Amino acid sequence: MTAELLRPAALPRLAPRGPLAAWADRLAALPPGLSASEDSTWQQLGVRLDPASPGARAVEALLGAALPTTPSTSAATREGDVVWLGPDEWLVLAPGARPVPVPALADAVRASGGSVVDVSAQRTTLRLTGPAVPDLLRGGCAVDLHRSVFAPGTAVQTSIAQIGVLLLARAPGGTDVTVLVRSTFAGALADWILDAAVEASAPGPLDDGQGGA
Amino acid sequence: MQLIECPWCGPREEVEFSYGGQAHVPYPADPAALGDEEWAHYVFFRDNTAGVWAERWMHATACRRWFNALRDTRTHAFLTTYRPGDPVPSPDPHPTPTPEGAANG
Amino acid sequence: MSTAPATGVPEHPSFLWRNPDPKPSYDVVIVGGGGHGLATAHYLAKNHGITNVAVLEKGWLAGGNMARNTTLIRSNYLWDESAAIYEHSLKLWETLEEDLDYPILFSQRGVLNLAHTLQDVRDSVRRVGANVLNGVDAEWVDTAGVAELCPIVNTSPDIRYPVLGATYQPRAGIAKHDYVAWGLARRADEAGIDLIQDCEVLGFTTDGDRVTGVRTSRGDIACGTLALCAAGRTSTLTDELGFRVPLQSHPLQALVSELLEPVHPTVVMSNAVHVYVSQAHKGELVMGAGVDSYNGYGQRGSFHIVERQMAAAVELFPVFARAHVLRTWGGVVDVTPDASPIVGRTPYENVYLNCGWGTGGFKATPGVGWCLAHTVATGEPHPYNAPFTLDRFVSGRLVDEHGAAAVAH
Amino acid sequence: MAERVEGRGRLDRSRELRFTFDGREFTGHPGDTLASALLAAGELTVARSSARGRPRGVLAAGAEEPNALVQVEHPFPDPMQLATTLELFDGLVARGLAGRGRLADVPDPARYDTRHAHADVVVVGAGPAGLVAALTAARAGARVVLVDENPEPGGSLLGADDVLDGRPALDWVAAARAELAGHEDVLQLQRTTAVGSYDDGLVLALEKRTDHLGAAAPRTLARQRVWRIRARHVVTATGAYERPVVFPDDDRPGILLASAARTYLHRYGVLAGRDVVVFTCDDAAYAAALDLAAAGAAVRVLDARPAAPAAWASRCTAAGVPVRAAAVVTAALGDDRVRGVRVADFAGGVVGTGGEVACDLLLVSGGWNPAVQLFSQSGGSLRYDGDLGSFVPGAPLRTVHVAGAARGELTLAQALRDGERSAVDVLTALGRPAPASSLPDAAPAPERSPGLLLWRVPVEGDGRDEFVDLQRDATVADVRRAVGAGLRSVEHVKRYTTIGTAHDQGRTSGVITSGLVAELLGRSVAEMGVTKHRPPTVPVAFAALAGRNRGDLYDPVRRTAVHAWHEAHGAVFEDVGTWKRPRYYPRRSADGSVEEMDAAVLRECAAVRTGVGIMDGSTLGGISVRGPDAGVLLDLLYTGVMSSLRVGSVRYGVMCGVDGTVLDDGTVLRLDEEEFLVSTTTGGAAKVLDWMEEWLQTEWPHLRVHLTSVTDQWAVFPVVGPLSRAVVGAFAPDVDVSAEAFGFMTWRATEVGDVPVLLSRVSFSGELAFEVMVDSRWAAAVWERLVAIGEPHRITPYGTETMHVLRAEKGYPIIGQDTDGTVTPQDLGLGWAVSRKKADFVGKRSFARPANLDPSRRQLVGLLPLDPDLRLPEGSQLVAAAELPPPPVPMLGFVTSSYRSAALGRTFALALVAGGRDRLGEEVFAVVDGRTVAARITSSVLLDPEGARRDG
Repeated sequence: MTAELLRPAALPRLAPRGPLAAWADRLAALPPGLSASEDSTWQQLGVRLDPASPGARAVEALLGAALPTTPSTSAATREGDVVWLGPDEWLVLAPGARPVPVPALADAVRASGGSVVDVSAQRTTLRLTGPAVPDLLRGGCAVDLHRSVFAPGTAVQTSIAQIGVLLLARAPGGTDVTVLVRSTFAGALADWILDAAVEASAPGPLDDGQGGA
Repeated sequence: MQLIECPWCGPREEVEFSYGGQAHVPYPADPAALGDEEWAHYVFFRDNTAGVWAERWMHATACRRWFNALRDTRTHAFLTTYRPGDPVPSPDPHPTPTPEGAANG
Repeated sequence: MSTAPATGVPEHPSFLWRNPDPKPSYDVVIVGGGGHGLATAHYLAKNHGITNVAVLEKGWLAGGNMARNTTLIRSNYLWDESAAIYEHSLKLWETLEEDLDYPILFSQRGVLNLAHTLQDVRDSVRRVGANVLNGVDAEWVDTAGVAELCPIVNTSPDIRYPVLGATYQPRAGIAKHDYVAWGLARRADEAGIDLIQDCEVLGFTTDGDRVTGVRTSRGDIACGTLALCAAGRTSTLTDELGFRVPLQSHPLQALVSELLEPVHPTVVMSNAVHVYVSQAHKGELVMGAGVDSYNGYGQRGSFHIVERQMAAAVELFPVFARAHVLRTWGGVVDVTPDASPIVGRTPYENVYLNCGWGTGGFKATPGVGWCLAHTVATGEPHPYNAPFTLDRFVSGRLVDEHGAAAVAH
Repeated sequence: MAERVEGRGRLDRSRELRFTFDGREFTGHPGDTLASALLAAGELTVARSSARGRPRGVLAAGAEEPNALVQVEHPFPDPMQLATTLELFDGLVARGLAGRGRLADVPDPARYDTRHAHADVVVVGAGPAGLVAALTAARAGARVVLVDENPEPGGSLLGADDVLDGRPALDWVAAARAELAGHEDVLQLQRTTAVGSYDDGLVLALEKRTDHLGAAAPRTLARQRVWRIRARHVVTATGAYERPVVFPDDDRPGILLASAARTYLHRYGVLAGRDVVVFTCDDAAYAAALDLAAAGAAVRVLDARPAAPAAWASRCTAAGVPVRAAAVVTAALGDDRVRGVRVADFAGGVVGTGGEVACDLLLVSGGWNPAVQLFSQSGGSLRYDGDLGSFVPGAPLRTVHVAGAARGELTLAQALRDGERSAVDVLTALGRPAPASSLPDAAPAPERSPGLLLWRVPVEGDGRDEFVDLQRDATVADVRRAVGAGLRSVEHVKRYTTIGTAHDQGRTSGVITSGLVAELLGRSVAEMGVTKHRPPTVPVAFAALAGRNRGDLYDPVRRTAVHAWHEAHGAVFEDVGTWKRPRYYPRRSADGSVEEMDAAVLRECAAVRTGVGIMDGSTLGGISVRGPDAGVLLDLLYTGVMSSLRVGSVRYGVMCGVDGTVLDDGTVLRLDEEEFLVSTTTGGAAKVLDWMEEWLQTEWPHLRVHLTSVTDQWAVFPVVGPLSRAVVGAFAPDVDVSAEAFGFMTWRATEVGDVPVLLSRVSFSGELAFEVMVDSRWAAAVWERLVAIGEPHRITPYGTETMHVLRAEKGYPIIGQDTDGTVTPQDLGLGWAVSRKKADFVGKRSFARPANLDPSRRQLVGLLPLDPDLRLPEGSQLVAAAELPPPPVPMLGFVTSSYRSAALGRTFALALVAGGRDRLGEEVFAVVDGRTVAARITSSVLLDPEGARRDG
């Protein structure tokens, strides 16, 4: 007879774990002027839809925000953000605790030939804040972070070193950026940030007039 | 290292793109009707223009859309980029001006 | 007379070639005065006694890929047809210095192709096995073997892609490209062959399925037989002649360091950590990697390719950290869908084609010169170049040297 | 004798820096270079020439220096530094180089990194022209990056005593620097050399951040930094290099360029000689003559031109400096250093008779070569300027501008005006109004009179001691010999003589060589041209270009959600693309011994075949294919029919390239009417998504279907083996996991706790198996629960090596191992997965080509060595006979996969063999270490061919 199986009820509740769990303490010990914290609880929905379709209007009503059509931009929704990813593609972000109702969204887009995919675990988010963030990012990302072109509402898909990322500007000049990165690359990005921070911890010998904050 | 004007995202570093070779070579309507030579010409033969030609690029690290470009392979300079399905623009002698907006469009 | 200009590099002879004006007609006209064109001319004279030949070069002799490659010579290719022609070439390399009576600094110091993944190891054992059965000297060496043959390679198990071993061809090595070119040119010129520079082919005159002559920037030249050896610019010529070839011309970059004391005893190549490097006779490190992805005739490439190559070089050779890049440049290599050349007939009865060598052109120089001379002289491809037909792309009988590079499971 | 003089130079004389050169102790001051400190100590000789071993001294004061190449030994071996640009620091140990540098044999501890920067305009060179250009642009509100190779701005002004607005020019420089520092959008970078100018305004510059601190450099700071400056316009204000004149023994230590001697005096407080002869063809040398005289040297000037320029001649008379026109130096005297010159009349190009003059310093000026490297690199064409005797920028480029001496505007006033003009051009192109002009007043300088074009002093002789490229020891004799050999192109002459191939890339020798060849061939210099300018402008360390892409950051390490568990349980990892995948889990016994791989794999295989195993399959690609035409798209790309797949079912599929070779394979789940979930191989994930997007966007945009990567959304854990049903049943109690209720190749969705889970009956081992799919944020928890539930059944984690064995026992091919880009589905025996009904799919037409129908194609078969204990090395070639004939030996195929099988109790292999399926039962011979080993060809399915184990 097979051995007595453990009753599932007797087992601990299944708890989620972010990809950067093993990096949390090291990221917490970054030098002054640079802090990084992971939040893998965001709901993330990949939406494909013709921006001119009736479905688009329905989605806007549901989200409480106009779908951004200017490339590399995002708009604030009632709960989170909606980010332009392509001419007929957006990423809807909402706090895990106050998610957008997926069935309602799916119905809104179906008639217009659109689609919704739950990709909440495909990427994790890493919020980078502090005066040293622009210099950190400029160490591996070609995006111009000058306040005139990188301010709240800017959402750029690019890469840091060889890691694909989506940057959401939370403050002008890049001192407060939410970085979305593929979950399986998150550790590599964290290692890259920890290595870059070795320099950020020492006072730079030269002033850096790159039009920061 | 060039700036390539993605028709959607605007000018971006060349490393963000992947190359697709000659443009406007449609998949044959009925491959089964082609002789081996015609089929080989679709599979293996492309132009290899030394000058301005139409070619395909994909913005791999951002909008991930395919688009076409007119480029002079002698100088590597882009003349213009255009969306798939759009007609081939006439080769504008004046290459794409250095972009007015910043690098992230 | 003054000793050689730099540290111990042999001196060039005091006479090389005549710079004649083009005659109105020749028995054989070779388009392209690079390594392959000059080798073909040399072997037409040496093996077949054919000397009423002109080599037409649009710029300065051997100024194209022959002046821009990383000078690697090996024959450890996978497929039987490739191994045959590259091994034939290597055997000719082994007697070329005597044949040309010219110091070409041919150095058989061995080539290591590093394996970094389990699939690399399988592909390597397969290639070594095929090489040995094709009579090519090749062996598989483990990580310790690599460290012994080339101590400066980082064989630590902790690097990003540890070295799991390598294929090794002891008879492979390097030679000095411009010495080889000038040696071939001098022999051809001596035999009465006209080397015509600043002579660009602008068009052709044809009669049915024969080409009767070439129109050039220095006048019209009639020809009995025509051989095309224009490498990256072949398509421009075949377009003029009205037939298509499956070539795409890409930039291929290379670079050299400053002169360094000898530190790198052999040639090392790696695909996964993409770079290949040797140290030339004078002491400079000579390095290259893959082609740029896009088509380009600008003889230059994108700098991110060089940067990626530098990261690979320092990863594999930590002692190169403070070597300096002295100069970077690019060539134009014509690549075929199966990364194998086309050497043989064309739709024209008296026109023969040699192209598609991609990154393998320099090492094939004497071998393809010998084969093309045979094909031109006899009208029949030699067994070595017979498989490399234009119509193999129709039948599907490719010689696919590309195929092996795949990531398993 | 060269010596330090009081009251001059921009040194901190209060501090002494000790250094060692060629084994001898010296001292210098902060602000010195190695060259200036050596000169100050009277040391003229810095190296032996590479080929002829002749003593060589400093010729110049900057990057154009051909001789003073040194090897740094401390703080860390650096094979090629220029003494003229190496900032002195305490504790430096260096030695003169005879051509070849020495690399360290220990890793370099320094850090290197990179920075991106963006600007409206990048100005290269903070001399007078560059500073004005930067100021003008900054005042108009433009974003400016100003890079300059020196420790402080000023450029040529640092080496002279010019006056601006009535005050020392360097006061104006300090004010300009302060003003620029006040602009938020201006980045000033000193000790930074622009090494490359590429397309669309990209300038690569190398910043030396801590070299000048020597061993005191903080370890945490990057020693060098590569700046990637993307600017809409580039202004190159890179000045010009003075060139010498060639004459016999022109390589003696104690021969300097006139401007260099002036720089050593004003910038480093060094008077390079007491008895000075100045031999010039150009006005600029007179300033050097007068300054050295004012510093106490006895100076005489020889001007090759018929008449000396009046204004300078009168100044010389007033300063007691004799000037002799129409005179040339026909030889330098002295072996170890210059001790005198032979002088002669020079009229109508003919050298007359002359005498000797003693001197301890000979200054030379043959004219100026504008620094056009960056302009030329950007694709700018060059034009020969007959007055200058050099090449200047030709037709202007739209976004790359040249200002000042780099364009042949040689006087200070011209440089200032030209700097402003270039900035106004940029601002106009940017549509910004230019600020009011506010140039400083340059003190009036004599009008420049035309220079004399003289490449070499036309003396008789074989030219063997007339040096053209000092670093390469290349002479006029070599140039003559090259032309005599038939060479007509300067590119040929460069390779024949090696002139211009050294670190200085022909800065002082390039134009002279073109001049000499032109004279020998009776052609114009314009016609000859110069050899191509290529990046980098100065040598750049490999490690600087590698930046921080080193070690684990060389290529990103990709980890599944369960990576930490695998590490904690001692997994040995394998690199698969950028992934780290557990290969096997060796057991560690109490005595600390670690299980060997073969033993671990046999154990893992046995556990799966007899009990239950669990693997992390999360690295497989996942693509959501959604929309009304999803089935149509899949039918066009897969060889089999996918549109007929029922919701709730799973189907295996193969994808081919247009040429009919296998691209990838995997399973497809139909989630609902308009949604499929496609899985790919680990290596194929990105490739397949790109492949599908390419066809959808460029060939079939009309299809209503969308593709989304979900590779990282889902974790996938195969739970495999006869006891897998018990474990999965307990894990997901709401699902009836019986064979009848949950059939093979179907899936069920459920929830465990409140976590959605998807189970599918997919087997890659032939055993009863369930793939557990869950949101990757719950992956670690689910894995731990499955392991906990499976613990009573001794559930065993297994890695890729065991997975390979299990699938090979069933004859399932692995794309990328059993295929090599030339293999078709039919070759693999997957003809059953190729639809005959479909009109077309990608690759189908290629199946009908002659080569595809050739019966001798290599086909996947099983292979059993006659010695059941011998494992054939993967990759072994297969031949027909035991006796190997001499090469070339025809080969029948090769071993693709080879393992020891617990289930079969023996070794076995898979192989691609010519006409293999028609040879079942035949013997074939594997070549192992040069000898043949017999093996029997079998069907590729060696275990449970009837598939009895699949339903458990």
